[in-house]
Amino acid sequence: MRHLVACSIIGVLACGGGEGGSDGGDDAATVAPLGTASINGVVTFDGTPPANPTIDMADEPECVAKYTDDARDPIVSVTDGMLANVFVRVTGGLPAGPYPMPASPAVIDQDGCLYHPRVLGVMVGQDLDIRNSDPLQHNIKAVPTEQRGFNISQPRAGMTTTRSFNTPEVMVPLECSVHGWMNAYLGVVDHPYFATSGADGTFSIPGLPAGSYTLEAWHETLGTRTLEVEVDDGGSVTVTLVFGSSTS
Amino acid sequence: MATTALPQEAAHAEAHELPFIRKYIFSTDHKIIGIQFLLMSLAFLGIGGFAAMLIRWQLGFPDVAIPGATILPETMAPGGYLLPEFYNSLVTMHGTLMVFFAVMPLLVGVFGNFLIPLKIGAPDMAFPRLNMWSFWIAVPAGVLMLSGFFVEGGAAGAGWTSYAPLSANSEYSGVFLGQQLWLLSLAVLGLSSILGATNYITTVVNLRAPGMTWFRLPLSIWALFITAILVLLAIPILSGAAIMLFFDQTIGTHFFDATGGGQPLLWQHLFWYFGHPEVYILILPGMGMVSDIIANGSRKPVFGYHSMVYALIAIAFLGWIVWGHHMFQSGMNPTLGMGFMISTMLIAVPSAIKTFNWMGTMWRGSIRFHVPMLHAITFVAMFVIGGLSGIFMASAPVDIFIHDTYFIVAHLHYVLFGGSLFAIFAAVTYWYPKMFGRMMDPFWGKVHWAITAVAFNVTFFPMHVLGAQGHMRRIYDPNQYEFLQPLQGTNTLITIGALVLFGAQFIFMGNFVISWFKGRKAPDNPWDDNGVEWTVHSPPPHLNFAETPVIYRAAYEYSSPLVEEDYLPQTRNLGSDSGPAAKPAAG
Amino acid sequence: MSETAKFKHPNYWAVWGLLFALTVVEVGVTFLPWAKELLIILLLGMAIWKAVLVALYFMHLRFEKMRLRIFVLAPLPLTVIIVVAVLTEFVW
Amino acid sequence: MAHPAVMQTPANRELGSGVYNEKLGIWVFLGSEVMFFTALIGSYIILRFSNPGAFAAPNTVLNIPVTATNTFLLICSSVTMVKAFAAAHDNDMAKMKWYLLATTLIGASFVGVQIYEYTHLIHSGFLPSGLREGSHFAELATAGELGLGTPDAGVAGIYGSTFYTMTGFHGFHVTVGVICLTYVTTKAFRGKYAQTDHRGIEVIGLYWHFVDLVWIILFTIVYLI
Amino acid sequence: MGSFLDWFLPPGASTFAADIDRIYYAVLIITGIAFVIVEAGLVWFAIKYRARPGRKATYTHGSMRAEMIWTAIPAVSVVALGIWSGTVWNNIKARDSIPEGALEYAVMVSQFEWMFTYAGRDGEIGTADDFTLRNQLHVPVGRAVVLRLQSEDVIHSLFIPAFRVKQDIVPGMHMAVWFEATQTGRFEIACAELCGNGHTTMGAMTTVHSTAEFDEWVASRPATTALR
Repeated sequence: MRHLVACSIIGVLACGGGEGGSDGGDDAATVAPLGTASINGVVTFDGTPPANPTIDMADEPECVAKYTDDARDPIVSVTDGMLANVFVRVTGGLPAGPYPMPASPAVIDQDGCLYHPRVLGVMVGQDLDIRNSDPLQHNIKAVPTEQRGFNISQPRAGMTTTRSFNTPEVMVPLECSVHGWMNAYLGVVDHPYFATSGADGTFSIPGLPAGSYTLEAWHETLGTRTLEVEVDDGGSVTVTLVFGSSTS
Repeated sequence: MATTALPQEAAHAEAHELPFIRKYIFSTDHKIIGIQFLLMSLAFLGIGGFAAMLIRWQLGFPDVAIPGATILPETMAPGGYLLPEFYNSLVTMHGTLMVFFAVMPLLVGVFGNFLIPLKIGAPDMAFPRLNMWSFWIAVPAGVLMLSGFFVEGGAAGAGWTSYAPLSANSEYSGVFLGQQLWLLSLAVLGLSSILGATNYITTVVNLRAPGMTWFRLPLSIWALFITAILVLLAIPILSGAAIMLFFDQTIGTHFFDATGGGQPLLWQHLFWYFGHPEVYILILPGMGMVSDIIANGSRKPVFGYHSMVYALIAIAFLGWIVWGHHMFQSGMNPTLGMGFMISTMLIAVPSAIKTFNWMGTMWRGSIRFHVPMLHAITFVAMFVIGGLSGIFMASAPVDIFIHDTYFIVAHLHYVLFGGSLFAIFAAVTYWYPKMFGRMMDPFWGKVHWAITAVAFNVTFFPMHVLGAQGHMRRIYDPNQYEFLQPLQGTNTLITIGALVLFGAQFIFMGNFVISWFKGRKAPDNPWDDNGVEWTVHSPPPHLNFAETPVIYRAAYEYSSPLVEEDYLPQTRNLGSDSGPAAKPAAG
Repeated sequence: MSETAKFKHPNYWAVWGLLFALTVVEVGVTFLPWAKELLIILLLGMAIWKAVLVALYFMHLRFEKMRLRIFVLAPLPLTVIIVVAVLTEFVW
Repeated sequence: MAHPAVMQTPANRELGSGVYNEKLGIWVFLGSEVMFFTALIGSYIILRFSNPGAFAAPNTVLNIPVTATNTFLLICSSVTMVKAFAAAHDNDMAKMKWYLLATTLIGASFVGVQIYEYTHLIHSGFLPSGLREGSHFAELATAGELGLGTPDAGVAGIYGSTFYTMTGFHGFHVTVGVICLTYVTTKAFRGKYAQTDHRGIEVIGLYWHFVDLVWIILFTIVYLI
Repeated sequence: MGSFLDWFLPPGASTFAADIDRIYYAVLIITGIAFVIVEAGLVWFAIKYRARPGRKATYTHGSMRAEMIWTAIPAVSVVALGIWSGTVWNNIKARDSIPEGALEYAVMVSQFEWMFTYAGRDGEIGTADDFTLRNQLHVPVGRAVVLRLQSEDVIHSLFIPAFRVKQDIVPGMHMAVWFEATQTGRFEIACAELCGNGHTTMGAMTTVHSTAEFDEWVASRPATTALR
């Protein structure tokens, strides 16, 4: 609202871009799920994962305190063959929208001077809650290419700031200018059919109508994978995505 | 040869039957325009002061939510705690509003408009319609500036100096529209100031009454004239720089962007080449008006009138060759720094002359402590502190330590608040009767003066100490630094002082408003002053003078042995006076 | 009575002819294979010459009172100060 | 012009400067214009010294013949302007009108030519932000034919920035001048000026000659050097 | 909590401190005297010459001699001050003031971090054994060190209060600042130029080691490039 007021004041100046807010989201939220099919999957890593670099956190004792040994940057996080932080989304075969809006806002937390989760999907217009669990100032900087980013700071522990995006973009990098190593990636999609592989490598995309779909999986260093999936109502298929140091 | 140089304004003829809107809103009468500027800039003074209160609260009570600030949106102060980005915007807007929308219009816009024609015996400005425009251009400039607070990304946050590239690239600051509005606003305001300055200069040069030779001009007019020249020549530099920065942000030029072949330092050079004359724009009119008031209060001619004039000119000239002293640590060529250091040091000389001449004016006077005089004396006392603290940073090696610390903040507030603002209080209370035809209440005037003077020093004197301890300016949370943590107590004290100072101004505002309607009717010459403006009714009629006054003597003939009473108006013809000097000294 | 000062008008067409000629020469020299420095000096010289012609005759500064001339020329030193000062950053 | 209501000044009030208000005013205003162009042109000189490689050789990007024509136009408009003033001065009102009209038209055509120049330059890839990727000029630059320090289009950014800002603001001043001239000309054709009072013509003339003067400088340092 | 009238500078820990502080205190004394004269004079005049019945102010336009005096004295003192300051300024900031054989550091600054690159064992910048630390500067005592400063984004300013060192860091320019620590210990680094939302968080720490301790510390470092 304040934004609109300002626009009328400024007149000539373009007020486009930015606002984001929750527009577009509101009507979508009322839409019922399109279907009952679901795609479940697991992401595996073959070969020996590259070592993640250590972080020079010495100047932030509050964060160092949260780690037992050297903090490492979880770029490729593999636990017994399972690869986390892979962003999977449906890129083809979906019926036209509108699509239901995820009930709860997406949440990203800053804890121990790292983003949790590191990779996160957000639907266009869905609220993104950015939380600061560290007793120090973080500065959150989204640098998208398709839309106007934001550059905000959270000086206190426990602060939560809500932002949202108005244009699909995979991926939107998130940086902390205070802690140069802090990186996260937001997959902004115009439908709710996306997921991120957890520590155990699994992911699940529910609520799909019957049909055949194209899945695309993205990893920040290991590239992307695509595959075709077919599901029918009420059914669910299980897929396996393989990333690896050898293959690419 | 020309015999009529008066405003050719049909409006003037039937002024008395003008509709309200032409008489008070789109008026071409310099007195009305002066009052319009007064009301506008007092409003901005309030807003700027409020911004300062928020800043001080954050520094004084970092762990206490600002009472009532929870009404601010989460992009400014979630839970009543300022966000760093909003803090930066506040710092920026406080500086900008105070410099460009409060002090500058108060001195130049208000008193330039109100005093110049009255004191030189002219019926109005040389270009009354232009004069009206210069006000009605300044208003949208103010609206543009404030609208920055309401746009996404917030108001400009790169400091009132807007150093590129922080100000040039929204990716660095998170501020985009706000920064552009800031620049547009300054460009528009610049046009307004230039129109005003053109008007003042033409008026002073061309419209002086017969006998009003250059060295019979009151120092206030001298100061306003020299200030107008500074405005005329300095503001366009800012406009040009602002436009370049605006293009950097909007159409992708690279003036101040190193990656595109530009020069970030170029912005600083342009800004301060404007900025240092600007500093004098903000103090010279105060010096001039205080000279008038001190002479009146002491019932004595100004001590060393001519050297006062030459000092004004010297300061104005030096103002053009010292801008580099703002950039000693900026990476500017150090050899250049040497030159700037010497020229900067020299400014101390004319300043000292003025200070001692003010004291000389009081010396063996018969001092009347009316409210304007109290403010004027405080002006001298505070300006001295500001001037002396300036010598510290003029010395480049010392500046290495105190540059960008609170020492600078203390210095500039002693000059801008202790100096300019006390001069403004003095001038407003002094010419209020002439503006509104009523006296301001002297009792509440003195109360306001006393509280302001004390609270001001409680607020700003300790800042020298903060600076001496290395407390950086413009930081959101000094406690991030171990070496600043012991200073929290001082910061809290400063904040308390600032709150009292802010509160005290409501006394002034109340006095101002109430006296406007209820104040005692003012006589034509309440202060027994010699100036031409006091020979006409308060408030003066349209076109000021029934017939053109003729000037017989210098401006400050107080306690002259020639007459019984202790003042001798410039227009009073003693039998002994030779007839009117036919023409004023050449411009 | 006339507002504008009385003076004998110079031959404006002659001034115009000179300006025109200088422009032609300016454009001409840029095609000469001379040293860049020499060209720059020549060009600046001619540009200033033309500017002075315009100021003196078209703006008839030549016929104005001295006090107005001084007043008008006052800002020029300021234009030099800033440029020269900042140039020292790069020239040495 | 002079209103009876304000003629009550005694004859002994004389103008401090010896010239009437409007004339003094425009000279004062031109003083500020000088400083404004100092900011723009000064920045250009400074940036050019600090980054010589970023500026293309004469006649490679900018089209000198076209702009030389433009210079010629502006000089002509200047002389017709001053002739109009002289005519008014010598009470030859008919001549004055036609000279004014000529000045206005030539001034307008200057703006026209500049618009043509801009569209042409932008079309072939010369932008305020630098050379457009893959454009005609960008290719020339990489071919090293623009005399740039490095055959790198990006570096040419500052060149476009200064060029468009300086010439653009000069063009803006010309446009304003043309608008004022149109007003003055119509006034002239409605017979509002007389030998006794033609301040308007002298004032707009001074502004117009100043704009011409600025262009003389710009043409040399931007196009020829 | 420092007293409100504590005008003394914090203890200095570099070779610059002595020179700079000397000027500072000199100025403090000069201005202090002027301050007392003016303020006391104002009060005294205000009381002594207050309006009283039957007393008329003295009619005078000034005194050339008096004005000469209070023109000359400030002029002489500030010019002297200027010349003195000039010599000190040149020793600290002149481009040729950096001593031979100063220990080199490469400092890359960005919003809102200081990345200090050390020369490593071979004392040469740009070799394989360089290593980079975030927000931590370790220097040997009693040896001139020179920081080669560069900024990635906006203007920052390197401020080490205890060393009396301050230098803006302008993107696109190569700045150099040098100093010689005179005592071991830890001294804070601050950013003194408003550089964005995180300006206030942009602190760092200097640790001054004894020479032996420093060499040992350097030798113990693996050649790494800290992650940013």
